[in-house]
Amino acid sequence: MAEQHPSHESGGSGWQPLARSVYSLTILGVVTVITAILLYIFAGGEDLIARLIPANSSFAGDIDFVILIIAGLVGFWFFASIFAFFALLYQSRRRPGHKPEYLGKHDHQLHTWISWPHWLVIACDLIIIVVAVKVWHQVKQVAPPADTVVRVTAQQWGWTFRHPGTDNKLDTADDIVTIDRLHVPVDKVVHFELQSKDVMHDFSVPVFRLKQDAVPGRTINGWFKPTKAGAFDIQCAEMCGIGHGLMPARIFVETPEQHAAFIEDSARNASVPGGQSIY
Amino acid sequence: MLGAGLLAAALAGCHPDQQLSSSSDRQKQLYAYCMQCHQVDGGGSKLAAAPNIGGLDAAYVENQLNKWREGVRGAHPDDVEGLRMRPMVRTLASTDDFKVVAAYVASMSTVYAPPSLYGDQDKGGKVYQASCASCHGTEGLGNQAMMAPRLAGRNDWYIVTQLHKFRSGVRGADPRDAQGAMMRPMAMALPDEQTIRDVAVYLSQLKPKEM
Amino acid sequence: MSGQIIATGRSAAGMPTGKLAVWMVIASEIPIFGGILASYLMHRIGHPDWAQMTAGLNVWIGTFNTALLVTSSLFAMLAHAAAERGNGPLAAARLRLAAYGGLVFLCIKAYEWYTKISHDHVPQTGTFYGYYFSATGLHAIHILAGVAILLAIAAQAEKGKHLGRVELIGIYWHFVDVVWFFLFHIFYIIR
Amino acid sequence: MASHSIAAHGHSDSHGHHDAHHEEHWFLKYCWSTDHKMIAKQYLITGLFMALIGGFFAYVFRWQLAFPNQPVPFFGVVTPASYNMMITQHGTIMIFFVAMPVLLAAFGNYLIPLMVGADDMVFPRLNRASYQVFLISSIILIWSFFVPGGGFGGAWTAYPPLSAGSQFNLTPSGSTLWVVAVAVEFVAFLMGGINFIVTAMNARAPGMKFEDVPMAVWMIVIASVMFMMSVGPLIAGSVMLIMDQNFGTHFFDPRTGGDPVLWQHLFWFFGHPEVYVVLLPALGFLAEILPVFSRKKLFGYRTLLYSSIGTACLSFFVWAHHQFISGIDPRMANVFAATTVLISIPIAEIMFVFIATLYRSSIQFTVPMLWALSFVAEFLVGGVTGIFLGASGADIHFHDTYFVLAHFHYTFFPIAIIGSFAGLTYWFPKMFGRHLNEGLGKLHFWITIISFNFIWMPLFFTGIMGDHRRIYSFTNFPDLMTPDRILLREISSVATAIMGVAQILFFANFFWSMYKGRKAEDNPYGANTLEWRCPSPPPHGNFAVMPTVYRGPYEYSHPDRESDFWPQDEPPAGQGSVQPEGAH
Amino acid sequence: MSNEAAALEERKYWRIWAILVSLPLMSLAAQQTGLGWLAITVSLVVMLTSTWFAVTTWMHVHLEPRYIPYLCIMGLAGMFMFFFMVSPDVMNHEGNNWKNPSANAPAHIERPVDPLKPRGTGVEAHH
Repeated sequence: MAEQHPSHESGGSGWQPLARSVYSLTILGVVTVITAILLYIFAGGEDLIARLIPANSSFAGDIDFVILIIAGLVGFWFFASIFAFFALLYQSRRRPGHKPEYLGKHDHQLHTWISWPHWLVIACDLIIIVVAVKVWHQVKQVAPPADTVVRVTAQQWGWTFRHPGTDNKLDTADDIVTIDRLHVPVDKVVHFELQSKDVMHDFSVPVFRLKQDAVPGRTINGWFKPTKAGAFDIQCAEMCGIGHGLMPARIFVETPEQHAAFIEDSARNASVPGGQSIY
Repeated sequence: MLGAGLLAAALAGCHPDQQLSSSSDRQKQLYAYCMQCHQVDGGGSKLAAAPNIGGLDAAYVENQLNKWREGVRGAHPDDVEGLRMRPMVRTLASTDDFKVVAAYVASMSTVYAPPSLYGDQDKGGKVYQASCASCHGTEGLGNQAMMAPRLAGRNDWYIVTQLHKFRSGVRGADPRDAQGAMMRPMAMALPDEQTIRDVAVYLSQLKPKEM
Repeated sequence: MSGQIIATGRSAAGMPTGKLAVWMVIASEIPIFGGILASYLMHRIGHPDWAQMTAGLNVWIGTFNTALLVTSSLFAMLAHAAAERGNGPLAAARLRLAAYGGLVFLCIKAYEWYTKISHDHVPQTGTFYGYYFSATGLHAIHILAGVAILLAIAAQAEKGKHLGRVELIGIYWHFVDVVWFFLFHIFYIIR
Repeated sequence: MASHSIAAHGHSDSHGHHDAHHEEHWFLKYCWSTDHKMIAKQYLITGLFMALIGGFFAYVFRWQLAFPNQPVPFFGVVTPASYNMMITQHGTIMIFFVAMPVLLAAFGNYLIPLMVGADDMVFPRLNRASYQVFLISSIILIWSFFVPGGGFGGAWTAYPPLSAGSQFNLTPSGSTLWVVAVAVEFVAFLMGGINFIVTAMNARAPGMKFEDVPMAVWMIVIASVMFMMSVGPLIAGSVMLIMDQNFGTHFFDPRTGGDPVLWQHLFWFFGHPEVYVVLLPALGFLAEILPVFSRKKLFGYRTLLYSSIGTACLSFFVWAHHQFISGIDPRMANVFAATTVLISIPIAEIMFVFIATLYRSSIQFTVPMLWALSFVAEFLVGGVTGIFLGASGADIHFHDTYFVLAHFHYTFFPIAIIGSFAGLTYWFPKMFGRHLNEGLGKLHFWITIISFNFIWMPLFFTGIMGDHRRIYSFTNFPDLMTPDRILLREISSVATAIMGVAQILFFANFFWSMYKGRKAEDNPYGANTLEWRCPSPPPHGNFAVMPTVYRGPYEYSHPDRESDFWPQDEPPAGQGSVQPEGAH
Repeated sequence: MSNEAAALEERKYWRIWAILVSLPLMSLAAQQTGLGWLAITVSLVVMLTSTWFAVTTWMHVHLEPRYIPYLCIMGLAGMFMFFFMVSPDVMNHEGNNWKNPSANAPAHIERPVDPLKPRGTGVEAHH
């Protein structure tokens, strides 16, 4: 494109039109792409993430939404910069008859290049902060009233789950203690008390978008509400020693009938912690 | 010079050929998973709460590994050491690997450790011959038929913790654990803490004659 | 060879190179002591029950140590004044006095530690003592280094060499002094 | 060490035209020298050697992840313990023993005196001491791999109680040696950093105003100040951790009133500024390389300077975004999310400045320029993915997944590897007096960049699909053994091996050119900054005549001149050269 | 400089010394009164004033270029920020959805008993 402009002219005057051409083209292309993405997101596009990993808890969709909003906004800036970058690489490659520009005193004219993207970045940042904090608040800071409570105790290198028995209260005689197997009813709000016996662990259920470190000496409360029945992985997500990669557990999200069956047949042989192999 | 040392270390553990020819290589390769805690010579490490396993008979080792795999042992919330062993068993892919490792462990000689507890060996010896020797043998060499392990030379702290676990049902309470069901009443028969320590210290220093 | 380095002689930032370096050292020491003191204060405010242990510290010894350090700093200051007049031997004598002040401080500190340890008030038996010993120990290490440098510079000043360095070690010595003000008040006075 | 005799050869011909300097014993010349250029080469060679170790570890555990429980070629079977040890030491080595020494120490040592027109660091002996302390620390680290129990395996963040209790980490001496090595290394870089700051502030050539200082020097100085301001708490913290490990104190032991979360704060209060400590020097190299090869004045010197300082300050307020779900109070997370997302503003401005510098320039795609341009492109990916992790809501899912790893490798690879390669290929003629081979360099560049993207682009997706980091083998997680995940992991691991092999090209090029490369003239690129105004390689004392500075460093293709560059120390027309200070 | 000027200067240093010695005595006295709030307020005031005196009159910070005090103040400010941003987690023992009962563990920790001694002894070992 630079050929249209006599290469000897220097200063801000001659190259503003070129600036407009490069940037308007870039912005135009990118805006269309991004608006397409945003439209898709707002049209129930949680699928984008859910296609990679199922979203099986009540707040999984919200977290996916945050991710996608951020993807749209930073994607805009990413593509804009990358397009501008490669456009400039092409437009100003070294070739005969092309002399580089000297801009000594004209910087102030060009600072619009820096300043208005800079205000747009601030605007995007504010949107991101608001959305992220909103979801964070509803996932980590407040919790809907509990239908049932479980106590999750991590230790090197296994998980102990204390389910409330038939009375749906913890620390009573009919509690059900299992190793590496967590049974919860579907579509119920489950509160958990997270503890650790020795070092830091992390209770993470990727399909729930749930993650919380277990800090020894502390009791950390959290909640989740599974929306699909099935068996899913529980991973430890905080380095906890040589067994860190080998402490898998399974969470069994059960229909009410299955859950009732689980409760009563573990009530039958209560003495067994039921630490069968997890497969 | 550092480079040379590191290269040497890298080449030391180097197996260019994927499938290992001789079974002793296979044994060493699989035992590498146990070495972090049970040490190269099977001497164990009190720090890791890992007992000395060198010289245990193969059948017993394989049996225990299978119990861990099926959650018969080391699946109790209060079994801290057992829960640390539980994932380590998962590093062995199959039950055939259990056989290989068990054979290697059995081929090692027992590493004796000095007493780590205060215990009266003579008292301990009397109690042992009276109430344990019937299964574990007067020499403490164990009894293959009853899956009674060799106790001579086991770490005293390990024996103490295991006896406590048997007594409290942390170990051996699982209905699928036949040997545990036999062992638990025996462990409960021991009167008090000091007696347990006496027996443990006696066994940890017991050297069978035919050795 | 560093003697003929032209760079060392320059002062484009408006102050002698050595002095600038000393100030940089001080600026990098502030976060070290600040970090350990901030960590201690968090625990102390969160644990009112530590009062019984802070009461165990001998505030009289602490006050005496403070006065001692101040005096030793004064001599460093006087040494600087003497060095400015170009009076090397006097500066050296005063620097040595300052160094002896630091040594006596260390002896008293050692006695204090001895009494603590003999009562089994050791880091293993309480987080408070952990903080007490590590903070005062960190400070004692700085005193020790300061004493060594003081004596070395005194030896040079004796021969009238490097009189400028008298001021530099003075600045460092005052800084150690100021750190002790904070340690003294936070550990001994505020119970 | 062997490495130093290697470093020396390219240097040896400098003694030809340097009369006042007689031939010393090789030890004095290569291991005991106070010459800032030799010390820089020592740092460089040590850093490259450590990079080899770290890279070998990376290859081994990537292979284990893709093909679990099989013996890794050239290593053998990977046990959980050795896996943890390798990921931990990979992180430690690559950040503390590669990025810091190469970017900050080596180039800081080499460039600052040359660029500000001084003949050496202001404290040459302190400089030598700082390298030797660093060497000791790296020897301690390597030694810790071979002690009984093996090297420390508690992740490079070393969260207690795992790192504090040897009954938990099972590496009684390895963990202590790790902390000692890192702490000693901090002391070394404090000494070096103070030296950098004082040199750059005080030893500037006459006439060099603040706005005439090349950006590389600015960035290294800002980085050193940040390091100085942030490392203190961690030095105190590592003393506390060493006491916890060996003397039975309870600073971080929850069972006796200590608090493990305190260590996280002490660590990350340093750990996050540390990212920018290594980032800024690399940005400085870009600010040198881009104008030279686009023959264009740097766009907005002040903008770049102020946004870097803004980044530096802001980076002190964001550390807890590493701990969003690590047990800190959720209310605090909101504060840190806001500050974290805001840091994108100065970084975005820096990127705009670099991109705008290319506008209507005349770009010459030499190897250093290729590295510099690839830095911009790759770092953009790393930057924008960082927003996901800074936004607390999204971080609930991403924390400690491979998404995080991919993100910070997309930042740290440009910083530590691309930045080092850019600086190395750019200043190689000055350092060793010979040119690198362009063809080999371009081949190496393309293989490295393409394989790098093949390593980490797939791991963004495995991260979103729930692969967590530091997992020794995914075989125990049924959900994670789906074919697509396995395929992505294998792509990444194979690319890792390819990239490792490609580095042979670089080392061959490096050492071959050191002896046999084309001789380099004093100013091969037509650059303005002062280091190109002395012979290559520079002799002891650098400048035959100490320079005087008349203008800024980026006066390229000035309309009033026929030559397209205007050296900083060239007197303006009509005015003769003033009598240089201290000519010897 | 002339001798009397020097003597004057040294007398000034002695005066500052007197102040700096008396200030800690004040905080000592305040503490001996046994009033907690008094001790805290007085000692805070004394801490800052004595620091101010030492830094200005002995370290002559006001004679240095301005960036020196700024640098030190930046370091201090950083530490204050560290304190105020970390104390919600470490100083408090409970917060939003978490509590830290272990923080109230006994302040004085008993030494472990030596296992090689007969049981029951060893606790008396260090009394």
